Amino acid sequence: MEKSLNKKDFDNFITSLRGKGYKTFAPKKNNNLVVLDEVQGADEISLDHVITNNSIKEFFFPKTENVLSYRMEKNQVQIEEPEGFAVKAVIFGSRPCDAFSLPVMDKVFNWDCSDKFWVQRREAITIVTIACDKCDSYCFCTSVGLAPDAKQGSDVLLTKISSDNYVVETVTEKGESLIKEFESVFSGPSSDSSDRQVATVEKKFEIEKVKPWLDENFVHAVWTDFSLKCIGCGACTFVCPTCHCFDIVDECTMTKGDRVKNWDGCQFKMFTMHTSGHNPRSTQGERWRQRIMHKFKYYVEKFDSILCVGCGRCSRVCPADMNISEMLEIIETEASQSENKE
Amino acid sequence: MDNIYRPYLMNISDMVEEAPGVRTYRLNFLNEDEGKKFQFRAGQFALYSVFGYGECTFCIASSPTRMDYIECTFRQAGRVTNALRELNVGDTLGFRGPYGNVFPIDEWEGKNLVFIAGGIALPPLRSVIWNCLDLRDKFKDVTIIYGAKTVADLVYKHELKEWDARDDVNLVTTVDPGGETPDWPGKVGFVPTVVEQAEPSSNNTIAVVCGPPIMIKFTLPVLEKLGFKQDRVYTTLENRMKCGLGKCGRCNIGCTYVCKEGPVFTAQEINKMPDEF
Amino acid sequence: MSNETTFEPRIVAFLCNWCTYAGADLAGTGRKQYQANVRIIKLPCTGGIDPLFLIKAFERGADGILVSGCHPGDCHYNSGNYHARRRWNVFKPLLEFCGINPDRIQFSWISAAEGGKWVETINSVIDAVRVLGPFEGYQKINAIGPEGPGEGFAPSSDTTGCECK
Amino acid sequence: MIEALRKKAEELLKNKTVSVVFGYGEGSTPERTRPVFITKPEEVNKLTWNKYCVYNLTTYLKRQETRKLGKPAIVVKGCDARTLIVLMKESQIKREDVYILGVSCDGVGDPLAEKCKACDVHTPRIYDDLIGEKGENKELPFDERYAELDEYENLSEKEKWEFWQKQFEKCIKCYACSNICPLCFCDRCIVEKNQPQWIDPSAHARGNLSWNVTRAYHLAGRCINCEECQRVCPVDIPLNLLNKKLAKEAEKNFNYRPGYNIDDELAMSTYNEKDNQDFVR
Repeated sequence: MEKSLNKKDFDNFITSLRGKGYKTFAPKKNNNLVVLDEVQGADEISLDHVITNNSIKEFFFPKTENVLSYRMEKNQVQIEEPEGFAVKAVIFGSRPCDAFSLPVMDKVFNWDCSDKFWVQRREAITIVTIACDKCDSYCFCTSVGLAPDAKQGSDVLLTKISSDNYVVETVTEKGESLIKEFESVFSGPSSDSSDRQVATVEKKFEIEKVKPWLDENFVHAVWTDFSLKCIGCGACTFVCPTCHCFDIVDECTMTKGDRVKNWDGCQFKMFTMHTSGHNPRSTQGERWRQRIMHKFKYYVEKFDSILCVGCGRCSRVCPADMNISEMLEIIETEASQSENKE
Repeated sequence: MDNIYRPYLMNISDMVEEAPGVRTYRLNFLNEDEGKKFQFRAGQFALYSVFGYGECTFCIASSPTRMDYIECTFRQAGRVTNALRELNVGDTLGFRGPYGNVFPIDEWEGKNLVFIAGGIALPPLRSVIWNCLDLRDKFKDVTIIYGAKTVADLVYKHELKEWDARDDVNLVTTVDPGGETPDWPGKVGFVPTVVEQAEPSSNNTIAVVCGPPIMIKFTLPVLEKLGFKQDRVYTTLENRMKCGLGKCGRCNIGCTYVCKEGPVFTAQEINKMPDEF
Repeated sequence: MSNETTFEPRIVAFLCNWCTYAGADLAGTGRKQYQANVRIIKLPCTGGIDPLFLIKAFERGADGILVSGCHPGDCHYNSGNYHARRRWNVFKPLLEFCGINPDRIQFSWISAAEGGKWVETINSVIDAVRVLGPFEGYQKINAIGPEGPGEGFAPSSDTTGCECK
Repeated sequence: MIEALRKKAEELLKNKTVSVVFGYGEGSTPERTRPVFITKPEEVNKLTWNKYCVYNLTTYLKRQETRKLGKPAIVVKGCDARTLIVLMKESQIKREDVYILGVSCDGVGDPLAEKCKACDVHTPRIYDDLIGEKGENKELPFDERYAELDEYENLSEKEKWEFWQKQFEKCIKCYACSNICPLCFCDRCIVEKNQPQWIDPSAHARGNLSWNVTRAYHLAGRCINCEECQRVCPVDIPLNLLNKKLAKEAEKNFNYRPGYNIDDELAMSTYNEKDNQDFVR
């Protein structure tokens, strides 16, 4: 049965969750940022932002995590498995684009063999999404086949129907059992449930045209031209909810150590550099091409999903204002032009 | 659920200094049960770790026909290989693998084999060479063409002697001009040239090439001239890798993940790849 | 036993080879006693001490650091200590700005003839850090590896002391 | 001013004085601009100038991709011009290899960037051409220029530690701060060197403290406080406070402002026998 949740019951929901041992994460103001972070009560939750500055991925694939710990003594090594990384939690108020990134990333983290750090956190965390009631010029979810109220990836979806009331839709069994567990917090169906307040996100390009063009244009001047202003940092990849590349390093003292999995990014020149100094992607143009190709061609061919959810974070944070949807618009234009030539 | 990043612990039971900066370790599983269950095939690679320093990637250099141990040969180059070189017999290292695809040896039965390697690229071929030699009667002629910069840089010197002494192996060794010693019995010249001179027949023959990019670049046209079809020429690639499992996202050449779809490719497959290696 | 009575600070001293190290050596040959809380790292010149060394010392559990070299004008390499002094002039305030107590990172000029000054200085650094207590701020972020024993850094009978005792 | 800028750029490209103009162009929103690289005279209309031109374009002098474009003319504000002076003093560029298009600037950013509040180089102190009115630069008093720091310097030791731990905790090690910095020009950054690994590459509290302190320290006596590191930080760490603190100490102790007087010796590659040593025992 359809339910609704009043804003004044948010606090009750959060407190009840915490009472049952769930950790609760929600968008929270932190100076100039709004970040998904742990909250104790609803008073800490921000609701008037477009999108959080951090993406949801860090709850499943943190910026740094130990995959092993070990002791070393003379020539002996003793390995210890990290424990307690998957904690029962609810992420409340994430955006549909962020939620959708999870099933997309499931594919790579389960490809052939499963990364337990990702998988066990996925099992432990329930996602309660709030559909976007506003957007900004960086948003382009509708261009990559999503919507500001898309359900995929969420366990529960809340959509605003009046200034303080949200209609509640359960998307997965996990979501349903969560709602059941905390049934008392929710109200019955709301009379105004048809009046959903959902943002209108402008469609910026035809995604269907992108891949065919990428198939043909591994070598093209646009890669270098567009990336001239790129400074080669990792901001875009680190804020991206679907960028999953990582590095594995050891950190140690004389007797103990950790093997650590850290975020890494394809825009760094060191990312692919061989020990010999040879670098398969030695220029920024090649690295930028890799980012676009990976998202809109390679991942599609491998996993039948676009590795982009249109959140626009990379464009927002880019130090040099490189805008990914603009890049895709350029590709679309190029594609149309070459069609016309034929 | 298993931790895919957890390595087996291996004991270094033996080591050989192959060439300046190049060393071979023989490894045994510390946990015998793990060793019994472990299987791999020629062409596969693994991640070797020195605890405290990290992991690095190279091929398994021993043959799957000799499963009592695993051998790896590496050249000291970066942080991990430098640390690896500091180890000694009796020390423990980590081993994660096997990963990647294999040389389709079964398909090669009844054919002639030509192995062409340059410098430190013999170790990846050593696994498949011994694999084939251990099943010697399944193949026809076996030719090994191996070159290095100098005589000192030739790896597996004792095995080169062994191969040279065998009647059923045709071994051609060469060193780059200037790298020869007064008593050097082999050829002097770059690998592509030596291949051209050796003129292995392409008739019913499989060629396996491995070496630095520049060597491969000049050897492939020679093989083509000798009449080798692209799908009869195999090579094994190498890229920077961190996971070996198709997740860390750096070893791809275009759409192809070297760690999963490779490292073994035919020349035909390589020619289809974008120019990104 | 309470922590206050058991806390023994761990001090890392970065000494230049030509002056302070020789001074500390002189204190030793003169059989002058000083507290055993210090680990000495000998370097050619204070001019070659990168502030990264000091950060690394804190990362590996130092509670306090002393950097010491030749008096101005006495540098074996003419000007190494002058350059070092410039760096300290900005680096020390930077650490203080980040909330590191100035007593945890100290500097001195001690010549090869000043065995007495070495004893006096190192004792007073150790005493000052003992008063400050363990560097808890850094200890919170230092953890590497599994919990439990590991570091062989704390002063213990088999790793300290001079063999000629 | 925009017209004058475009005209000058067109002229420089036409008479082949330069092969490229590094300037500001329209950004993806009206509140943003972006770097543009004009190589053809007919493209000069892409150049713009407004209060959103916060970037310090001199950073593109270090990038191999933009260096390949040939001799540049570079649009610089007064603050950015100071970077050029430092780069010249540090032998990274030669004066004759760059054509300096100075713009007089009343401050950028909306709200006004912190760096502009205590600016005393509204007119660049070095240029080949000046676009806009030549104003008189009156050096502001020391205290006024570093007033931003007072609030933080007055915190207690514990408060300082906690403040910075909270800030550094956010760091994701994207290295936008060092990549955007025109003066972070090392081919291989210390954090990318791993033999030995001085700075832990992980973005945990330990690695973040080492990284952020080292990044700032490497700019001691060099940073001209263009605030680019702080602007680009995706997690909003007030990095420039660290840089500014170092600049303050360098000026206090060595009477040196980076990139201010072209004849001054670089603070960290020289010394004075009478340097402060109050703190040395």
